[in-house]
Amino acid sequence: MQEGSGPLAGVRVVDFTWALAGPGCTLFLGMLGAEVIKVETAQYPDAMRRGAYSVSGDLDSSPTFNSANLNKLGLRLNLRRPEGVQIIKRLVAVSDVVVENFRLGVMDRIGLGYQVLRQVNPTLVMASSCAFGSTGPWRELAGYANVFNAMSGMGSITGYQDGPPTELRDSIDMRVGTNLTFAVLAALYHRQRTGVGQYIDHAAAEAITRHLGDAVMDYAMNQRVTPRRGNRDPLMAPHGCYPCKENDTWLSLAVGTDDEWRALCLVLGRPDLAADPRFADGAARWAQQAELDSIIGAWTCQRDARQAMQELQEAGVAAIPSFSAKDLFEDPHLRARGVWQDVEHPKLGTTHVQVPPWRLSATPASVRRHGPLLGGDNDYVLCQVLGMGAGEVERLAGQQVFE
Amino acid sequence: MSRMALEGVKVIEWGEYVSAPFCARTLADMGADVLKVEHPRGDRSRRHGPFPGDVPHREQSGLYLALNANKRGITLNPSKATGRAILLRLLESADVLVEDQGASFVDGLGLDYVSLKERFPRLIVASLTPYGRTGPYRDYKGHDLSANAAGGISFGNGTPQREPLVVPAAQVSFMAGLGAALATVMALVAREATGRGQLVDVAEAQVVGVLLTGYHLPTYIYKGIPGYRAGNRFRLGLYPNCVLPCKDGYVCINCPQMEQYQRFLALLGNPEWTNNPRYRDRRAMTEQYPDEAEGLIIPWFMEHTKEEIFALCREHRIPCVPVQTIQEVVHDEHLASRSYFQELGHPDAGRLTYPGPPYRFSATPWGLRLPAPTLGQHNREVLCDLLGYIPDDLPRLRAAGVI
Amino acid sequence: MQPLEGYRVLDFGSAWAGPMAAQLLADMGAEVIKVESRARMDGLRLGRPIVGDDVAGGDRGLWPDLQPAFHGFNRNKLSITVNLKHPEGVALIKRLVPMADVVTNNFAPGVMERLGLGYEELRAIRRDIIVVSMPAAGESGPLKDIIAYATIIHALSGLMSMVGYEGEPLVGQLQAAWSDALAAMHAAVATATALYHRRRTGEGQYIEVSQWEATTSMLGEAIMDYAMNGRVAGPMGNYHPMMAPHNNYPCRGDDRWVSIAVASEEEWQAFCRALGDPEWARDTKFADAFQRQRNRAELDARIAEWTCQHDAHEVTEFLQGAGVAAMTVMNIEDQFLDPHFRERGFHVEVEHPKVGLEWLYGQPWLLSDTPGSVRRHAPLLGEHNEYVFRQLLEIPAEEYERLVKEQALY
Amino acid sequence: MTAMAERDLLAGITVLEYATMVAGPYCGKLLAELGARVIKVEGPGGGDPARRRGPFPEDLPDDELSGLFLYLNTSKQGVTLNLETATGRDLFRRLAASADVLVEDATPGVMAAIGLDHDALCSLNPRLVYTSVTPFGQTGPYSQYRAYPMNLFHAGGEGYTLPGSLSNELFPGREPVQGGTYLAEYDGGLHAAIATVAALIARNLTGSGQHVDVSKQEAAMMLNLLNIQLFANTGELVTRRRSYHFGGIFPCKDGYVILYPREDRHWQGLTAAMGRPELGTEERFRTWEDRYRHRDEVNAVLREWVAAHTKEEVFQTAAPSGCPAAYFATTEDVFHSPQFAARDFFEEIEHPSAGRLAYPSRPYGFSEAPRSQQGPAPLLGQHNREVYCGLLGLAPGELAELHRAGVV
Repeated sequence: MQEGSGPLAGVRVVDFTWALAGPGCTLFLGMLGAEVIKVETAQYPDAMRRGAYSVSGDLDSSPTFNSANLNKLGLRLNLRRPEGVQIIKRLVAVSDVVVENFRLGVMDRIGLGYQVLRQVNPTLVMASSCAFGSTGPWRELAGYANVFNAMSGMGSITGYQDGPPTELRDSIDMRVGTNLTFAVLAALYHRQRTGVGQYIDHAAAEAITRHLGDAVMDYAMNQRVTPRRGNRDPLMAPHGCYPCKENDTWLSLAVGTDDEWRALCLVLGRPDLAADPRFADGAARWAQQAELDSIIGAWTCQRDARQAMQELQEAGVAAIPSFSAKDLFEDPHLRARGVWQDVEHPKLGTTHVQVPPWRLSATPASVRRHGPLLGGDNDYVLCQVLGMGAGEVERLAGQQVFE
Repeated sequence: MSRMALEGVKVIEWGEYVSAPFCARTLADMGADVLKVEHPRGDRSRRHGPFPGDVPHREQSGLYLALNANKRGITLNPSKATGRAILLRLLESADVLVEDQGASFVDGLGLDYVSLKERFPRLIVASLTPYGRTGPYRDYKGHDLSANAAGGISFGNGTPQREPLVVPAAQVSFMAGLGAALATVMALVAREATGRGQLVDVAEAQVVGVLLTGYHLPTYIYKGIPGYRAGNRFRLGLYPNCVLPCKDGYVCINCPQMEQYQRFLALLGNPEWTNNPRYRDRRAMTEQYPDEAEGLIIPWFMEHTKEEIFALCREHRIPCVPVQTIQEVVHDEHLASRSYFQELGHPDAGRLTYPGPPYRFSATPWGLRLPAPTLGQHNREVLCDLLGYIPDDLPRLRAAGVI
Repeated sequence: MQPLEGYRVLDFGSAWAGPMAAQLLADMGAEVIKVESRARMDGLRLGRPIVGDDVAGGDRGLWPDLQPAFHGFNRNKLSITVNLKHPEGVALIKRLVPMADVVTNNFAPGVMERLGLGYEELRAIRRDIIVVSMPAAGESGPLKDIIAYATIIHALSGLMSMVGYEGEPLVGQLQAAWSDALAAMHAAVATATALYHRRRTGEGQYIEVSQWEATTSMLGEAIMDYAMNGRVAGPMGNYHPMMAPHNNYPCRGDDRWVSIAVASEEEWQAFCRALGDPEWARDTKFADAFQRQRNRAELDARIAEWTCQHDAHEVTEFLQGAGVAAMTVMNIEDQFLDPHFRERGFHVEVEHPKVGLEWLYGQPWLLSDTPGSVRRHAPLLGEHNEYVFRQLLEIPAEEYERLVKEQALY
Repeated sequence: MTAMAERDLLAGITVLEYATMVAGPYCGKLLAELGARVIKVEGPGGGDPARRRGPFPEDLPDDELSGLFLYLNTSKQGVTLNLETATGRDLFRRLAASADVLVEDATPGVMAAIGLDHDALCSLNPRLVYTSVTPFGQTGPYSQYRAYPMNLFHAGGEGYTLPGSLSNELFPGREPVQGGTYLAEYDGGLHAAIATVAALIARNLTGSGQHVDVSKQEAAMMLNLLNIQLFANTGELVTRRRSYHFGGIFPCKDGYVILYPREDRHWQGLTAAMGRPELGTEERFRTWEDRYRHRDEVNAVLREWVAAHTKEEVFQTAAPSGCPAAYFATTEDVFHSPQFAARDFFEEIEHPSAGRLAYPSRPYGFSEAPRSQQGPAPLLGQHNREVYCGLLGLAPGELAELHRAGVV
């Protein structure tokens, strides 16, 4: 198997995660060079392999599953069978990290809780993430992105001023996975120095609330509920998202200083605005936002979003289109930074994936392989990693241990 | 408590460092309601020190605390449109504006007297600049050092052939501030009769140059002597009129009258050299061979301490006193008997000793009432309670650099 | 119209502090009557007769009307001669008091009281009178009777302890009567404030200005440093904690100097450019304000090498043009001939009956609507006895002659 | 190092943070929370502009009371330093020489121009992990572009898909919106922290530090990898018109809830909890496809039931049934959440000026590293003496000189 060259080269992760919150974490660990072995069973394959995500209904041909599980190896194992549980214990004995995001107690019920695995591998780092953490009145509740988003407070502060709250979806799961990644890395660093393992109890909703900590401080200080503001800012103006020439294309534009305001007036060809005391400083502009929004909107709707961005940025004004996935896939800046990488997939052929978002100069992160086929790496794991003979594998297969 | 002399007089101080703040402080000490307008970055004297324990702290600079007691303070940047509008609203209820922002800068903002006159006919504007608002040096840059130079003061201070010295501790700026306060009160008295405000153009160099070199002007006009340095001797005096070292420091002797000089010689035991005619002409001794003359009496001084010399000279009514250090001044018995020094608490700097009253009024007492304002301390009181801004505006005004 | 028009001041001051205080009021329009006497002449009338040679030697000048310094501090005033030692002298003064708004003096403590002209007596005559006394060390305390000249007050106040070059023996002396001018200004601002108060409340009062305390009250920075850190301020030359370079530099010619102060990084860059970007200026020793401060001795030496090749005025114009605060260290002649100061009336020309055309110092501050001015030359001794006693007090001619003959008016 | 602190995961690490606003400082906060010593360097002109963003107690702006600053800079030491001065740059080099990590967010090229880029500092301190976090990374045509938090959020591709569902029905065709207050900045800071710890792990193996270039845009794009790579690999473009077929956001008596009975077991659990078990197995709603075909009726049932209940009632009834159900908590609900309280998620910290306030603390517990009490955010320049005199050995008098010269 291709040896990772990243910071976690030589680290082996036993991955019980499903959907996106958990897999996001092991995706990053894999990108950092760890060898991630994703454990699945045929009865309960990862949800991303099925449903709307799969192209042809085949469990191994979901591009979305591939994106979220790059670099990972596939171990198909029936955990209802004691032999399956036994194999996991032998695997954990030669691994460093276990990550899971089932509902509370599932791992214990199948005999693979931390207290058990700790006996097998005393320096193990085990990370458990569920909706609200392993303690507290809501510990039993199922975790989904829309639950984390709503209960964390993020949904209530996103959306139009005069509209309902907003559901952020996949990105919320990925934020939970990213938070978990940081915790695992911190534990691994500590283990490197002290040899001490950890059990990490991660709460998804709390992780999202951390990303609106400033809004919560307003309540702590002033008992004031942060309202939805659309694209507006409490202090800066103009500050919004303006329609451009093509249908459903938009330009986000924000002015923070008087110099930027004067630069904007220059680009708009409106020296009169630059001299008008009604707009001469931030506080004055804020009071005139409605008028400013119409003036700017009138200018942007005659221009292509990308061309407007260039013109404004060259003058020193912060303006970026609201990029769609299409815009990003074709974006010259991202192409120049080599963000897109082609990965061959046995069933999907050439897939386009994003390279890791952090560029480490000495020990780079990498995408080395497509996502796993269901059970695609059983031989490698059982024979090379666990040293099982062909006969033993045959015998276990007969007992549906690998169903 | 009886009324203070300038009670009800509203002063806006738009000043930094020494001269303008000392002018406003002088008016505040006599009861004027002074509001100090500071640029959001704070008065530069906040950075000057001295600081308790030499640990710099924006609210604990000794120079700032001394210059700005008895004032309320807000932050405001009149070069921003909204800042200028707020200043104009504050001027509506003001009797006096004290400013030292520089002629061209103030004119550029339309905040000079000529621009304000129509709207505020009763407003008195005390404008302090290094060289004055008229004349070729109008827009020349200047500091305390420059006012000492143009004022003709430095030329006379220090040792012949060595570089001329400033009067220490920014005293020229302090005196200019005092002069501006005097001129401002004159304008207030005039306004009681005329009903009109006016411009008070105070040039720091002119205040000291006029009041301190008036005595030297005739020496130049009639003797053609443009001035010279005389080290430790007071140039126009008769011997002995100088500062001499003694056992534990320095003393200052000045015996213009013959009887005083004879009593001094008697104290020295009428030494042999008094018979020498060369040492009979006191003016020649000062102007032609001062070092030789001083050499005659230095030995006596070196045998005595400051204390001994002072006691002997008081007893024999000889004008000779110790050169008191600041420490001796702060602990001086005479000043203590008049309870000259006063203490005042400050939220950050704690309880400190401040210089006391320069004059004592029998009916309208001088008072050390308020500690210097912390940066923007009265922003809410002035902007919200007085001018009607809602609290929600304040963060915007702050972010826009207006307050 | 002048600010103090209509107010009358009785000025018992002598030498510098007292007379200057009343003169500052006179410049602003007050009618100031200087009360003098041949029995006890104002020292400034007797100072060195700078105008003519001092035939008598010592300081017993014979020409009381020729001293230009006296002319400076007593212009705009009227002069009466009243011998306060004469039994009728004080009575004459008391007859003047109802017409006087202000009485000023800088006698030693108790002198006015002994003359029967203490505040209580004056208030009995005129309820809302304002009396200003300027005792050198104040009216109370163990040193209230100290004989004091400007230098003595400089020494006691703490100001003198800071005059000198960094780390060298104390120089101490300031070539100007600093504390006299300060006391005069404090007395003037206090008087004007008291007049402002009286106009609104009808309440007069007594004001005591201790010259010593007036001087110490401006040393806030040094006092705070002692209060905070027990540190005793000493002489620091032209050092400024927040600016470097900041000093007076030698120029071409005898005893010619220019002051240069750089307050920001931009000004330092402008200064270097103005000097033609010399190699030494790019040394890390001068790379920012902290380094320049640390290496200020060497920095000053480098700058002096440049300034001494140029004339002081030249440097001033050149550096100001580059946006750097430079200014010639002016002597009296520089000031006298300077176009800027001429335009601002730094000195004024006055016709004096005995001396002819003479130059006096002008107004220290310019008021646009009710400016101060020099309206009259300094009075000859007793010049206005007629006007004050004959016209104001309406003393009949023969009684006036008697008073003169009996040296009550002497 | 106290025994407790020794067990902190990042004990012994010294981090120099020269960054402002959210991303860089959030990275510093994450490291400080786990025991790293973080020295925050603030420039002239009033330090970190976050001090002026607020929120402020009673809206009274004060550079020491900004909620954003207080939250992002807990447990840090604060010093002031002016890198426009040569002496300031020297002091910065001396700090970097003894640091394990530098987190900086200057526009690419700025640090190089003053001799403080990675090459310069790593020759001084080869073990230094030099993390740069900028809107668009160190290279590429947009590297010099300006981006405030809203611009950045829209640059990451998620803005284009929001708000969607109920908002899109109410306001079709309206503009895309940004997420939260500084969402993409927090994301950037979190990714910077990941990369930094990863580099520290690598250093334990290789012995040397390295340069970490984090593009906040690419971090945001990684969080939206499914939508972005869905288009890249299938051409299907997710937009704001995406909405639930059935279930979604419904107004209730006192706010909004979200119900999403995707799986059959969810639907059966929910309808049973609603007291209408018959709907669970009814022909129209039995399978996902049935519910999709009769989605209007499904939504009508749910809308009617939700409208008759408070958000607490809906949550307490629906969530235990296993069906994805939640209410849109306001910051008030979050602050008073019984669940967060049970886990001591809000930690009280005493600040010299702001007093005692509750702060959202770390969302993960470590079995072998119990949570240590966090410290307050620093006052501007509060630790100048401790760091410059203590750590670098300057004399106290020198500190006052540096202050007057505008260096600190």
